[in-house]
This record gives sequence, structure tokens and C-alpha cells, in this order.
Amino acid sequence: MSQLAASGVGLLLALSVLGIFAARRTPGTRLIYAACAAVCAGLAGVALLRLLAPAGGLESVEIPIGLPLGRTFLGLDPLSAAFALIVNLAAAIVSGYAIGYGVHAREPQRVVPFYPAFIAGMNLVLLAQDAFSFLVGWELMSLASWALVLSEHRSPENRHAALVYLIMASGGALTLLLAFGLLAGPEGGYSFEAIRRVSASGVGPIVLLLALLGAGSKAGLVPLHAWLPLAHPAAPSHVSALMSGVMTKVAVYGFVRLVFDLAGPPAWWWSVPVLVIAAVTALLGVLYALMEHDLKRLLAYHTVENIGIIFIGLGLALAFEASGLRAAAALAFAAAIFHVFNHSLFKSLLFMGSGAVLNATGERDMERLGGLIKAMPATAVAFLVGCIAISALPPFNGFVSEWLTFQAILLSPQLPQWVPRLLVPAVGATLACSAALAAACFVKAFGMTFLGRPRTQAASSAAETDRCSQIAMLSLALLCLLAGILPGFVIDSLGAVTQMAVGARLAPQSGQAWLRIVPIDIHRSAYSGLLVFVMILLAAAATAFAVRRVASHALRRSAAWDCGFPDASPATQYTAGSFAQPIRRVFGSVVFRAREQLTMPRPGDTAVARLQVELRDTVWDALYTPIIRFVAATAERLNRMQFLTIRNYLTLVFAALVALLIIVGTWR
Amino acid sequence: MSPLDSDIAHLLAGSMVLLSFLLLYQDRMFALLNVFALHAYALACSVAWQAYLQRAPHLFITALIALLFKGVIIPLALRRIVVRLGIHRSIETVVSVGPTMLFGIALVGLSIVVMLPVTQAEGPFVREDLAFALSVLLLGFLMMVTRRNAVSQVIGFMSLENGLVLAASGARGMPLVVEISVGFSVLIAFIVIGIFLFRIRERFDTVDLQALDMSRGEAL
Amino acid sequence: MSYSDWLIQLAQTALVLGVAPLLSGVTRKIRARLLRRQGASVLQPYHDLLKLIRKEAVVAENASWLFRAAPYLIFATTWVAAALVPTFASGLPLGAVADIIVIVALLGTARFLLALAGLDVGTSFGGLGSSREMLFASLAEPAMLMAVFTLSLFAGSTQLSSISAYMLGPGAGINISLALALVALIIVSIGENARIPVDNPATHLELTMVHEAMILEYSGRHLAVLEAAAAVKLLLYLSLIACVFTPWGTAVAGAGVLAYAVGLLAWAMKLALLAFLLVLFETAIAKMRVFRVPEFLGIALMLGLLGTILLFVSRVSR
Amino acid sequence: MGQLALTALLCTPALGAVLLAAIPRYRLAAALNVTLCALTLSCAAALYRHRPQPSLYLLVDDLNTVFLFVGALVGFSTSVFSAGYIAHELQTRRLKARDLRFYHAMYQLLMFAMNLALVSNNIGLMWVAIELATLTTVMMVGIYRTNAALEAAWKYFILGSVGIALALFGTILVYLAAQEHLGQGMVAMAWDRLAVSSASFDPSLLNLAFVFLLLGYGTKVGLVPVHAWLPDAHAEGPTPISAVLSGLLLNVALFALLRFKLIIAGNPHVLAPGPMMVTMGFTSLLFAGFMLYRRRDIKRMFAYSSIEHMGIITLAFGLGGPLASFAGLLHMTMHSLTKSAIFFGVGYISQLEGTQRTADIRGLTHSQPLLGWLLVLGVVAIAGLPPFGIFTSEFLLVTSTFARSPWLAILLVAGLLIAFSALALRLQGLAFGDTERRHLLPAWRLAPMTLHLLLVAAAGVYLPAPVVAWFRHVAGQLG
Repeated sequence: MSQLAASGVGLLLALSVLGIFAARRTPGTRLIYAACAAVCAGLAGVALLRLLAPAGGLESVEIPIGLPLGRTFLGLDPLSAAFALIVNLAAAIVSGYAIGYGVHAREPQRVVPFYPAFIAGMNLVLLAQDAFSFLVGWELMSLASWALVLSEHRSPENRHAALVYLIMASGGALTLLLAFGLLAGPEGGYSFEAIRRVSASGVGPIVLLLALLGAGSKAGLVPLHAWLPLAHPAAPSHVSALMSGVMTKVAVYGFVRLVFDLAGPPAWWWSVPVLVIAAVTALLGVLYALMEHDLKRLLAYHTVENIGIIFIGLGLALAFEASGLRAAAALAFAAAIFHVFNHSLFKSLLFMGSGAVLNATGERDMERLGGLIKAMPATAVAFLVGCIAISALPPFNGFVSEWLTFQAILLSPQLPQWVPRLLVPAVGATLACSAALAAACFVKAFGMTFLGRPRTQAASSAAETDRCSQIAMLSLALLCLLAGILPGFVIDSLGAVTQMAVGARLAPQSGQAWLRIVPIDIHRSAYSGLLVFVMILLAAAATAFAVRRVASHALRRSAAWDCGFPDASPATQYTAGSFAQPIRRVFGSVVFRAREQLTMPRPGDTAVARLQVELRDTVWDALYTPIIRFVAATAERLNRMQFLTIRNYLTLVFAALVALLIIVGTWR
Repeated sequence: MSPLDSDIAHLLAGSMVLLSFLLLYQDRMFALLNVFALHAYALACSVAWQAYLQRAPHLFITALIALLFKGVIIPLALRRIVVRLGIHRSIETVVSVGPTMLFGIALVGLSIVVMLPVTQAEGPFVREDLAFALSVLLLGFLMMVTRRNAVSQVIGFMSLENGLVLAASGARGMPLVVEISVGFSVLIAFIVIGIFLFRIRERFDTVDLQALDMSRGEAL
Repeated sequence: MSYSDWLIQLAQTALVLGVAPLLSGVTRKIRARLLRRQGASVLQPYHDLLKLIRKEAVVAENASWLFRAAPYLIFATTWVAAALVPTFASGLPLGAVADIIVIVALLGTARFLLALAGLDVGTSFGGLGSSREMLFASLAEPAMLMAVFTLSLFAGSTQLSSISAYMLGPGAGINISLALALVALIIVSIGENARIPVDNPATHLELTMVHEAMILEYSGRHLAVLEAAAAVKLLLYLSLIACVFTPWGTAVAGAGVLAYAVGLLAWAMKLALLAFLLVLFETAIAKMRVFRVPEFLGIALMLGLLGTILLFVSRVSR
Repeated sequence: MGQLALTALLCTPALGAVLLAAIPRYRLAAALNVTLCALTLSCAAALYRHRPQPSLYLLVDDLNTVFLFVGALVGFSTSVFSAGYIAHELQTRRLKARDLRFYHAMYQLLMFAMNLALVSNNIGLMWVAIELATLTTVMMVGIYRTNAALEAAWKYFILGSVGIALALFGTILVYLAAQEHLGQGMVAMAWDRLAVSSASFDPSLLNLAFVFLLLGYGTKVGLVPVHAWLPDAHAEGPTPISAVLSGLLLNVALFALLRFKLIIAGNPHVLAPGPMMVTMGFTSLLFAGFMLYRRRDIKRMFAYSSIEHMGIITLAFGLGGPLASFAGLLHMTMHSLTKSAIFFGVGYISQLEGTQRTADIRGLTHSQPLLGWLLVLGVVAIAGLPPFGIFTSEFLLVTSTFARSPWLAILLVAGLLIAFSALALRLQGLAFGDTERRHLLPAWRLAPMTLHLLLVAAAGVYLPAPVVAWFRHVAGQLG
């Protein structure tokens, strides 16, 4: 099975080379994407088989290439299989979408060769059973996606995004390098097997810190998220879908692999930084998203929020595991991985939808969209499902993982330590807040893009996207629904993963009545997505039926009422900015140091009234600006060294000589 | 080796350090050239004495090179350059002479300190000879970096190199000393020719073709 | 779980639907009386609904399918949520498939759809309503969840039946956390049901309306369904408070007919009392400015959080 | 066989230099230059299999065969690159036919000097050879006779001369330490004898010697603070010379340093040379990293990158241990290949664009896609990203360092990141962005660059077992 998976990676790399030549023509481009879809589907199948296979040891294949002084192992253990399934399922569907969407790229030769390499990199990370191939995959993933972000390289914004991305990705990889260096020890036992066997004591906290920095920067944990909202939207939409929906999951995998698998048994306090960062990430992510009017950037910021939710689950799992509460740890961990799965589905879906919109209108700015629900019905339906699902509303999948996380939070009084016991309720409140804000955010996203009246010519002349894209989006929407109403299957297939990560698994859910899930105890909590869904359908149908029987069938189309002041201009509609204004007032003044300036002409004056809103990115100002300033200032100061005279340079040599002589002379 | 032999070697090497100080002290161009010629003679004597002591006739060649090339040709050539290029007759220093001398003394101290732990098995002769050579080298270097004038910088480099030859000749039985001294002579000739070709009036770094600060590739 | 349980469940599901307009009528009546007005009949909401249903529906020209489908979906989700709250009997079958978090989330779904419906026609008022609704929800929903957390931690369960049963049992008592949760829950109920001081269901004054702004474009049968949904929602909140904080009298599933009758009576009395208190509060206070509301709801959130933390600190959960 | 190969290795370029000095025709000279380099390369390859007996003067061992082969390879592909590059310089009349005789002769003389430095067993001979290499490169750096070129050559010459003097003093000190035990004369300069018996040498002399050698040869390596000649020499000379400087001469100087490190590290009582090398290496890395930001000249920028990488390699060797030494060796090899490949690309870029100013060059992946993407790959490789070999060596270096001295590893990572950011910043400016230009360049001219990058990529993915064993062996020797 591992061999199959490894050959899948090889195939993708081969496709990448083929892509250089195939990208010259549209059929070639389509072919490459179709092949990617097929390979990913195959890989997903392999991963699923591995996940459902009865528990067995890791069967890994040794590859004769790789690190010169070590051995390279590729293989699927339950953890990597779970992530491989998530990654490849989404990647397969996104590739299917790209068969239709990908041909619209302005320069396909800048996209097609890197796309399979990107997927191959992610798969390599998952398959790697040694530090070297892990990092090779990691860097390959970063590098390929960097090239993809640069595919529209003519816009300076994109170049800036790509630069920030590349630098931060590289910094993250270097911290992971340190982490592995620490784990491998001076003898360089780089295979995970060896690391687990040796498991040096006392390195755990540092590994945790490095994993938070390294994997966290890739995943988009605040304050290391800065690249994410720049880079994800800059790429072509199918790539954005992969970056946001899938690549961040690979980062989560990296964190889980390092902290849960390799770093040894956790201490209870490990959960504290994870939970704090996760909660801040969740809240800030959604607030950033709310302030954003660019559809793709909004989605990217929202990824930050979801990463926060995932890490809340992981932090809880750490706390529980450290205190020996294995069942609770399994619940929290399963919730996190379930959310990983969910997010990969709906975030890919939403990015594909935004791609369809972008393609149909040429606009990403929500202030210039509107009314697309009529021109693009299928896209609208799929996007709506994605919006509801991501807002964690039943009966879709986002709710289930959030519900599980809440259940895990409610178990936290069992924790013996005071700090997490005080912290967890606050985290829960943050989670609840961010969920509610997410709903607001996606009302805005869907409402401004698809509802109302078209705000520009481009929006009013849009047409539905192609068939491939529609099928891809609708199938993801269907998966969102299925995962929402049949969560038991997902939880059961995660059993082996939780067993591996925290040493326990949730009780099997498949035997429960109504296909409900019962994480702990039937008297404590249960949820049947299926039944809720069926009931809503029945209730809606019954109501509709009853109303139809009783009510008047007359329906008249007329101008909008609008309290008696209808205005023909679509400019009078609520805009994304005005929609978010109350929330900006409430939350933004602190977080973004938002400042509004209103220039209102006196009555009778015909001058234009102006409202200026200034938002500052406080994280960027507080963290990145000083670093950039420091580097720039140091570079500036040192740069004088380029313009010294020869005598000055000789003085340097002389000074170095005297200094070294003094050292030698004083050393005994 | 009799004590007298080593005392003479010692004396010659010591005189070179003294002459190095004199070089540092000079603030007139022609006086500097004269002192440098003396420096070269002292080196020649020292190397010749070593040749005699070590029964190494090839060292006489080195001594001869030092005498003729550094003691005669180079000073003459530099004198010509000074006249032809109209170089200032007084030497412009970065740090005034007083502190430079003090620093020079510190450098001699440093050379002795770093040579102190050298095992006694080598004998006091080699150890102190080396300390002198190192002092000459460092003083030459000091001169290079504290003088703005191209000619005095060249002289600094040559006195540095004299220190090297002193050390090489003091190392008993060291092969290639002659080749090395020839090689260095060529190098110095290059430098002197370079100064002449590029019409470097005041400093090494104003290769006086045009304002070179602008042509360092990356104008500020 | 027997057929009779399902019958009772079905009856309860139908009951909440049937009683909801009545509750709305009762509150209006009480309010009128408190304001020394005669007030309409308590059955007036039924008449209104019937009237609306029979009327021709006027739909804005550019309204999409979402606009027309939303009322039914909103109504259905609200109704399902209401059916999950024990009214006169607890321990019913549906309670075991959906807990209190699901109820909160179902209300969230309804709100989400309503906000979208408000945006669909593309008027300024609709957007205004949606925007404000989502702002309030962003505080009210976590506040409610925090109150729910307090209750769940207290009872060691998120099932309403279990919570209710626990409240009756010996473990319960007067507890500061419970009081905080109650206050939070009441504030949230006021906010969520568009009552004064957060919103005024009777106004169409543009600067103050929230809920009304969203449904401004609706008419005829669509409006009827939405009005019904609003009534069901009010009933839901009052039942929820009644079920958790005053669990006395509620029948347990499988008890006899008599118990059910007692439960029904007890429920009606609790509802009437709560309705009276609600209206009393409403008439005694003035409508707030929109930007005061977040502070009001923020208090609920803080109280809920405080309750949870106190509970976390004070006891180990079961 | 081995003796023959060794003789041929030295004689081919030496005779070639004489021959080329006499050939005025460009095409013939270029072809001959390539042929001679190919011959040298085959000699170097032959020496890997057939080692001649070491003499007092010459020695072929595991360590120098690595350097020899890499050097000959870079020399060969640079000669191919140079053929195309210089033809263009002739067309644009930046160089004249008479310069070319001089150029080619100097090229072969440089090859000779470097081969000699590598195979010499005598530390004095090695010194002389490096000296010669320096002088030839000085000549070539100044070949354009522009003000800037002359300035660069002059600076190189003066700083180089001082470096030479310091290195010689160090060599004398080593001889002094050795002659006590090994007797006077050549035998006390033979490296293989010195390395074996250094344990009984006077440690304080060795300490002192290493200071001078480090600064002296360090000047050639381009270590901060004695690096100042390097950026200008790279920037102002003809690009093939920049490639040879970065790919070859720096390595040769480093090789000399390593030889002495081996002697000195063999003595248990000395002040360990490691920390000094680590300090200088790290300083170079950090300094060059910061200097990269403000570079406006494309060649000077990559010259600073060379300083950075020589810093990393020096750091690795200074750190020692089987992993770090292996990493250093691998890094050195990979850096030679990659940096020379980058200079090949940069040479064509500056010819096509008619400028070396980074601000004036953009959108290369559009204007000349093959060249542009090769440059991207080259910079990606030099920045230490997979699948290229430098990633492998940095992986080994960072991981092995962190386990031993965590703070150093953190500093190392910070330095790497600073340099990486600057390179990424410049790369994006060069390779991407809006441009309407289109360049035509015959694909064969990019063959050397492609070859190098392929080799580096192949090494990053798969290093054949014999090579690994060889490197391991050498790393074991380096301690």
C-alpha cells in the first residue's frame, strides 16, 4: 500500500515534468489536470483503505534516494493515512474543477507544471517517515506554491505576496529543521522510527515551541499568519483552494506529527501556549475576515480562524493526554481532525466558488459584485452550502466538529491543573464568539456576492461557470452535507488515528440508533445530524404543503417596497463595508485601531460626502514592521562597508590580526 | 652556535625593529626612503649572518636581493615617483605619530607575549628572532594602515615583508626562502609599477584615473 | 423508547406550533393592559396569520429563489429547534438525538437564512437589518452558549432532559453560577426575540428596527410563515428557561396521562408567568440606541463566562 | 598510470597556457581552451581511480581528489561558457583580439596554479601556487580596463598581497614547529608528514601559525573581515572569471586552510582551530546576508552570496564531526557547481540586457524563459531549497549543529534566513515582473548551466553510494 502511495507521488512528479510541454495547448492542460484528479483519487482510495484496515504496524518502503547519510522511508501510518485521505480527496475534486477552470489561466505554462508538483510535495510530507523526506516534501510544497502564487507575476501585489510567503515558508522550514535536529540528536537518527526509539527527554518543550513556529507559520497561526491572506488569494483560484483548504492541513499534520508523535509524552502546560495562540488566532482570524471586502482575501483570513479552531482541539487533546484523561483526549483530538477534514471540504469549495465568480466577472471585490444568484445558480447553491457549513450551522459538517470541540471543552473540569481549567472556559467563549462572527462574515460574503442587485456591469453580465467546475463544487457541497449528517462514519474511521496520537479511541459510533454520534455517554450528549436534517426537510415540506393547501397562490412581482423609498440605483444597497460597519465599531477600534473620518458637506452644499475608514494591521505593525526596520537599518549601516577605501579594509585585516593575536596571547 | 653568533643575529634582528620604529616616526618622504634603505640593509646583514651561521649559501642570494632590490632600486624608483608625480613631501598620517608609536610599542609587547609560550626546546635564539620578525611585520602593517600616503604605504608593505624574510631566514634549513624573496620582489615591483601606472598620488585607494569613488560599481 | 413516546413527541411538536401564536397574543394583551389599553384579543395573532396567508404575496422584481424559499426553511429550523425543548414532558425521543447546543445552532441557521433573505432584494433597509442582526447575534450566541455551558457543566450533560432532571434532583441548589446563567439567558432571549430594549417589533421607524427591517419586503404567505417562526422562537426561549430553571411539574416520558396533564398545566402557568415578567420588563424600560445593544449583550456574555469559570473553579464535573 | 595522469594534470594547462598565448584566432583558441580543460578533467577523473605514490612535493589523496574533480569540472564547463560569452564580448568590442590571447593564456595558467595548489604536498609549494592563482586572476579581473575594473583589480591585488604575506608567515611558523621533530629541509614542509606527526609539535607555535593562516588564506576564501576584494573582483571582471573565482579559487584557498586545520587539529594541546573558524564563518554568513539587501549590481550580489556560502562551509568545517564535515564537503561541492551555474546565467543576462544593474532587469522568465527559469532554479538551489544538494548539506549542518550547540544553530538559522530573504527579494525582481522584451539565445549556450544544475539536483535527490562513501571517508579525515 505504501508502495502504491509512493508511486503516486512519483506519478505526480512525472506529470509535473509533462506539464511543461502539455501546457502549451488547452487539451494538454486539461489532460494534466484530469490525470492529477485521477492520481489523487487513487491516492485517496489507498489512504482510505489503509485507514480502515485492521490495526497493523507501519509498513514502509525504503526508497533508495534521499539523504546521503540516512535512509529514506515512505509509508502510511494511520495519522498520515488520515491526512492523505483529506488532502487527496480535496485535491482530486479541485483538480476536477481545474479541468474546466484551469484553462482560463493567462499563462498556463506558469501554472500547469507546478500544480502536480505542489500536490506531490504535500503527499511527500504525509508519506515521509524520516525527517529529510519530510522537509523535502515541505519545501517542495512551499516552492511549488510560491511559483503558483507568482503565476500572475505582472502584478506587484502578487510579487509582494509571493515574497512574504516564500520568506516565511522558508523561515518555518528552518525552524522545523531545528526541531528535527533536536529530535534526531547528534548522531543523526533521522527516521521517525529512530526518533521514537531514542526519544530524548527534555527536548519536548523546545520541539513544541519550534513546531508552533514552524508548522504554525505554515498553518497561519497568529501572529505568523501574515503571509496567508496575501498569498492564498494571489494564486489562481484552484490553487488557492488547495493552499487554503489543503496545504494548511499539511501544516497541521506537521504539528501533530512533531508534538503528538515524536516529541514524547506531553506535560500539561504545553497546552497553555497552544490554547492561547489558538484562541487568539480564531478570534483575530474572523475579525480580519469581517473587515475584508476582497472575496478571496476574506476566505483566506477565514482559514486563519479555522486553523485556530483546529488548534483549540489539539491544545485540549494535549491537556487531556498529559493528565491521563485518554478518552477526553481522544474526543478533543478527533474533533480537531474532523475539523481538518471539514475545513478542507468547505474551504476548497468556497475558493472554487470565488474562482467561478472571478472568472465570470473578473472581480474579487465584493463591493463590485451582487445578484449573481440568478446568473450562476449552481455556483450559488454550492457556495451557499459552503457558507452555511463553514459557519458551523447544522445540518452541515462544520457544526459537527465544532460540537465535538464544545463537548471536549465541557470535559475540561476534569483537568487537575488550575491554569487550563481557568483558561478553557475563556477559550470556549472565544470559540463561540468566533463561530457567531463567522456566520456574520459569511452572511456578508454570500449576501454581497450573490444576493441583492448587481453593483457593476461586470456583475450583471456574468454567466454560469463550466460544467466541470459545477460538478466539482456540487460534489464538495454534497460531501459537506454527507459529513454533516453521517458524522459517525468519519469518527469511526478516525479511530486508528486517535489511538496512535493520544493512545485511545472514541467508542464506535456505527451501532448507534438514528446514526447519531455519542462521544461519551448517551445521557451526556448526542447528536444525530441525519435526524435533524430529515426533520428540517419534513417540517419545511409540511409547512410548504400546508401553506400551499390553505394559502392564496397569487404572486405578484413588483418593485421593492423598501419602506416606501425604493431607489433604482444599486448603489443604495448595503455594501460589504456598511454591513461590517457595526462590527467594526464594536470590535475594530481595539483590534485594528480603526478610525473613521466623515466629511459631510453642509446642507445645501453639493460637494460629495466622504467616509474614510482607516484600518491598521496591528499584528503587522507590532511584529513585522520592527523586524523589517531592523534588517533594513542594519543592512543600511553595514552597507558602508562596501564603500571603504583600501586602507580602511587593510585596517580591518590588521584589527582582526591583532585581535586574534591577543586571543592567542592571552589564552592559556 | 656560540653565544656571540646568536648575539649578533639578535642584534641585527633587534636593529630591524628599531628601524621599523624609525620608519613609523618619519614624517618626511625622503627621510622615510632613506630609513627604509637602512631597514633593507639591516635585513641583508641579518640574512647574510644567518646564511653564514646555517651554512646555507643560498641565503646569500636572498641577502643580495634585499640589498640591491630593496636597499637600492626600490628607494630610487620611489624617489623618482615622488618627484615625477609631485607627491607631497610631508607624510599625512591618520593617527598622529605619538599614539602610533605607543601602539607600536604595544604591538612589540604583543609579539613577545605570543612568542613567550613557545617551548624552550627551540632555544632562545629562534624564539626571540621570531618575536622580532613578528614585531617588524606588525609594525609594517601598522604603517600601512596609519599612513595616507601611497609611497609610505608601499614602504609599510615592504617592511612587513622584510619581517617575513627575517623570519624565513631565521627558520633553520627552510627551503624555498630564495624563491619566496624573489616572488615578493616581483610583487613589490608590481605594486610600484602599479602606483606609477595608475598615477596614484596620495593613497592606494585613489587610483587617480578619475574620481574612483563613483566607479566602485555601486555609487551611493 | 416506545411508540407512545413518539406520540407524545409528535404532540409536543404540534403543540409548540399551536400555542406559539397564543403566547404572542398573550404577551401583547398583557402589554396593552400594563399600558392601560384594552388590547386586542389574545387570539388576534391567529387571525393575523390566517389573513396574511390568504393574501396575495407581493415579491420584489429582483428577488431570487432564496427569498421565497427562506421563510419555509427558517420556519422549519425554528420549529425543529422548538420541538427539541421539553415543554410539558421531558426525556422524549428527540432529546436523545440533539442537545441544547444543537438548539442554539439551529436557531443560528434560521438567523443566517433570515439575514440572507434580508439582503436578497438589495434594499438599504434589508441590509441594515441583516447587518445589525448579525452584530447582535455575534454577542448573543456566545452569551447563550456560555449560559448553556454553565448549565451543562452543572448537570454534567448537554441534554436538556438530563439537565432538567438534574435540577429536580438533590444535587441542585441555589448557586451563583446558575443565577448568572439565568440572567444571561434572559438577556439573550430579549435580544433574540427582538424585544424592547433591543428592538421593537411594533415599529417601522427605520433607524431603530432590526428584525422588521429584514422582513420588510415580505408579504402574504411568506410573511405569515416568518411571523409564525418568530412566535415559535419566543415560545422556545420561554420554554427553555422554564424547563431548566423551573423544572417542577414536568412529566417524564412514559409517565401516565395524569402526569402529562399536570405537566401541561404547569407548563402553561410557567409560560404565562414568564410572559408577564418579560412584558413587565419591556414596558418598564426604554429602547436602546443600536450601539448600546452590544454592551447590553456583552453583559450577558460576560455573565455567562463568569458563571462558567466560577463553576469550573468551584467543582469538578461529573 | 596515476603518475602519468598527475603529470598530465599539471602539464596540460601549463603547456596550454604557452600555446594559447601564441594563438591569435579566437575560434581556435576557444576550442583549444575547451579541449585542454576537457583533458584536465579527464586527468582529474583518472586520478580518482589511480593514485600515484606521494612524493615530497606532490600528493594525491581522498581530500584533494574531491577538490580536483570539482575544480576541473567547473573549469571545463566555464571554458564552454566562456567560448560563447567571450564571442559576444568581441562582437560588442568590449574586448579586443589581443586581450584574448592574454585571457586564454591566463585561464590555463590559473587552472595550472589551482591544480598545483591542490596536488602539492609541500606547504610552501602550495603557497606559491595559490600566489600564482591570485596573480593570474588579478590580471583577468582588470582585463576590461575600465576604471571600475582597474580599481577592483588593484584592491584585489593589494589585499591579496597582504593576505599572501600573512599566509607565508603562518607557513614559516608551521615549518619552524615541524623542523624540530622532522628535521630541516623539505621534509618538514611535506604535508603528509606534518599531519601525521603534528601531535608532538609545539602547540603555541601552531596556535600562532593558525591565526596567520586563517587570516591569510581566509582573505582568499573571502571570509569577513578580510573579504573586501571579493565582491568587486567578481563584479568587474569578465563573468567566466567570476564563475571560476567563486567556483574554484575560493575552494582552493579553503582547501589550503583545511590542510592546515588538519595539521593543527592533530595536536591535542593547541587552542582549537574550530571556534575561530566557526566565528569567522558565522560572521561572514551574517555580514554577507545583510549586505545582500542593498546590492544593485547583479554580479556583486552573487559575489556576496559566495561570501555567505564560504562562511557556511568554513563554519561547518570549523564545527567538525562526521556529519558537519560531510555537510561542509557536500556544501562546498554543490556551491561550486551552483554558483558557477548562476554566474553563467548572470553573464548572459548582463549581455542580453546590456546592464548589470538589478533595477534595470526584470521579467526574465518572460523575456528569455529558459534562461529565466534556470536562474530561478539556480537561486533556489543556492538559497538552500530542495531538491538541490545545498539543501541536503544545510539539512545535515543545521540538524547536527542544533544537537551540539543549540545557540549556534539558532544563529545559523537566523543568518540563513536573512540571506535567503535578500536573495528571494532580488530573484523576484529579476525573474518576474512586467516586461515586453524578448531575447533570443541559442539553447546550447545554456548547456553548461543546465548541466551544473542537473548535477546539483541529482546530488540533492540521490548521491551514489561510492560518492557518499568517499565523502564520508574524507569527512572522517577532517574530523
